[in-house]
Amino acid sequence: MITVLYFGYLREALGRNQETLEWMGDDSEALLDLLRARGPDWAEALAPGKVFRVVVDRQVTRGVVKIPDGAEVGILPPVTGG
Amino acid sequence: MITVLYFGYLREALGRNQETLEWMGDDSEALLDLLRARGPDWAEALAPGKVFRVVVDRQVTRGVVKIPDGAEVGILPPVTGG
Amino acid sequence: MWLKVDVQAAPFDLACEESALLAQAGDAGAVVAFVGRVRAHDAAVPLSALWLEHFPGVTEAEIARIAALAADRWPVTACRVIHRVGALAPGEGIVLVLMASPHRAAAFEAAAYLMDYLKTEAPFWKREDLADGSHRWVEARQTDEAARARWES
Amino acid sequence: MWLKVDVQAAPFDLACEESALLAQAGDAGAVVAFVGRVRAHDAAVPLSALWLEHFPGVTEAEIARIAALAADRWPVTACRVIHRVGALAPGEGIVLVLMASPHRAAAFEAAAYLMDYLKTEAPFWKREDLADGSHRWVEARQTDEAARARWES
Repeated sequence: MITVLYFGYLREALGRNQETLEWMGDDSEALLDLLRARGPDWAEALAPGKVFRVVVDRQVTRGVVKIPDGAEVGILPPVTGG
Repeated sequence: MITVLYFGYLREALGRNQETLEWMGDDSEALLDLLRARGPDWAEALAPGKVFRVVVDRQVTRGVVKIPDGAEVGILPPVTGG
Repeated sequence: MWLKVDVQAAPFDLACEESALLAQAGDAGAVVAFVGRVRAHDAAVPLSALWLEHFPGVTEAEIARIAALAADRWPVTACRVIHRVGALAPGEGIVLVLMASPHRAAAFEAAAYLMDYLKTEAPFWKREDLADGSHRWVEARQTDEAARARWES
Repeated sequence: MWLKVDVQAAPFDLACEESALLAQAGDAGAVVAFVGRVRAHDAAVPLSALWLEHFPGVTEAEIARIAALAADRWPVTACRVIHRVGALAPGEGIVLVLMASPHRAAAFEAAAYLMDYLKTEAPFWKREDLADGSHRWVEARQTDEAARARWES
């Protein structure tokens, strides 16, 4: 099981702040593919240019990230602070 | 007659804040030559690299400036504010 | 470098923060402050409020990382960052950056660098609540990416 | 552009000046403040005081001219400059520049530009009174000339 957190416009577009998922996948690309396969809304909201970063257990890394079972995974749209 | 004002280290080097001079010269180069001719202290204090600007009647202009009779002439060493 | 980072709903006070910074900045000759404010008319429809959310824990760590990168490049003696979240009215301060350095060019550049990275790396998201009752999530701007990229050349 | 310039012996208050600026800055999203302070250990011998003199009338006009040049280059909505003269103790503020703009890059650049020109064009002179009783007039620095020259390329 993993916990997935959604931020910014993703919360509205996907209708949730977070969810718990069965997880037997490998990395952030696999997770995004799984979520995109839920339907056109998901595919559009999580299209490649619309995901800024996937943050696993609050450790910020670049690019594709390994996701172990039990992880907390934040899916971040492009940031707009400051 | 013109009034000459000295600023910064020139006041100390030349021992005065200001003075009144007979004036029949033409421009700021003539004035500086006149003052430099007063002696080695003056020549050194007013050496070409040590005069930032000559300001006539509080109008800032670049380079050589005409000095009419009756003018107030500020002799400015390189500035060090801010 | 002394560093303090806060993400908070409460307003910030520039004068208080500057005093606190100076107490920690050593013999710093230059302090640069940046304050970003909510603009009322960024869009065609007037703004009624700006709403900001962030990723708690990650945000603070990212800002600290960015400040450390700035301190690697410039002789910064003290740095203070406050970023607000929640609902903000037009005119209110969103973000405060204070940077102290012995040299003015370093203070200016380190503050500009921190802002450019904060805007493109720190996990904040803005929603504009408009006077007509609608709202929209602010989209990331290419100009912010370009501003950050200039430090990488 | 709203502009206010003062050359004064009295200290300045950053918070007061920022409030006054914001009241005049319109819908400005970015404010950059620069404060230059007296350093205690710029020289080998500790400083007891810094003493500043200027050319009254000419100074204010030169600063206003420099601010107008900045407003020609960047969309500045409000600018405040205070420069102190007389005797200043270590740690005291010497100069305050506040620059408001719709855009942060413009606010940063206009403030840095104004400082670079002020340091090389405005008729101020600094004397350092040292702890050993001696004093020396500060000499103009080549680095300040270079900082100004970068805006002219």
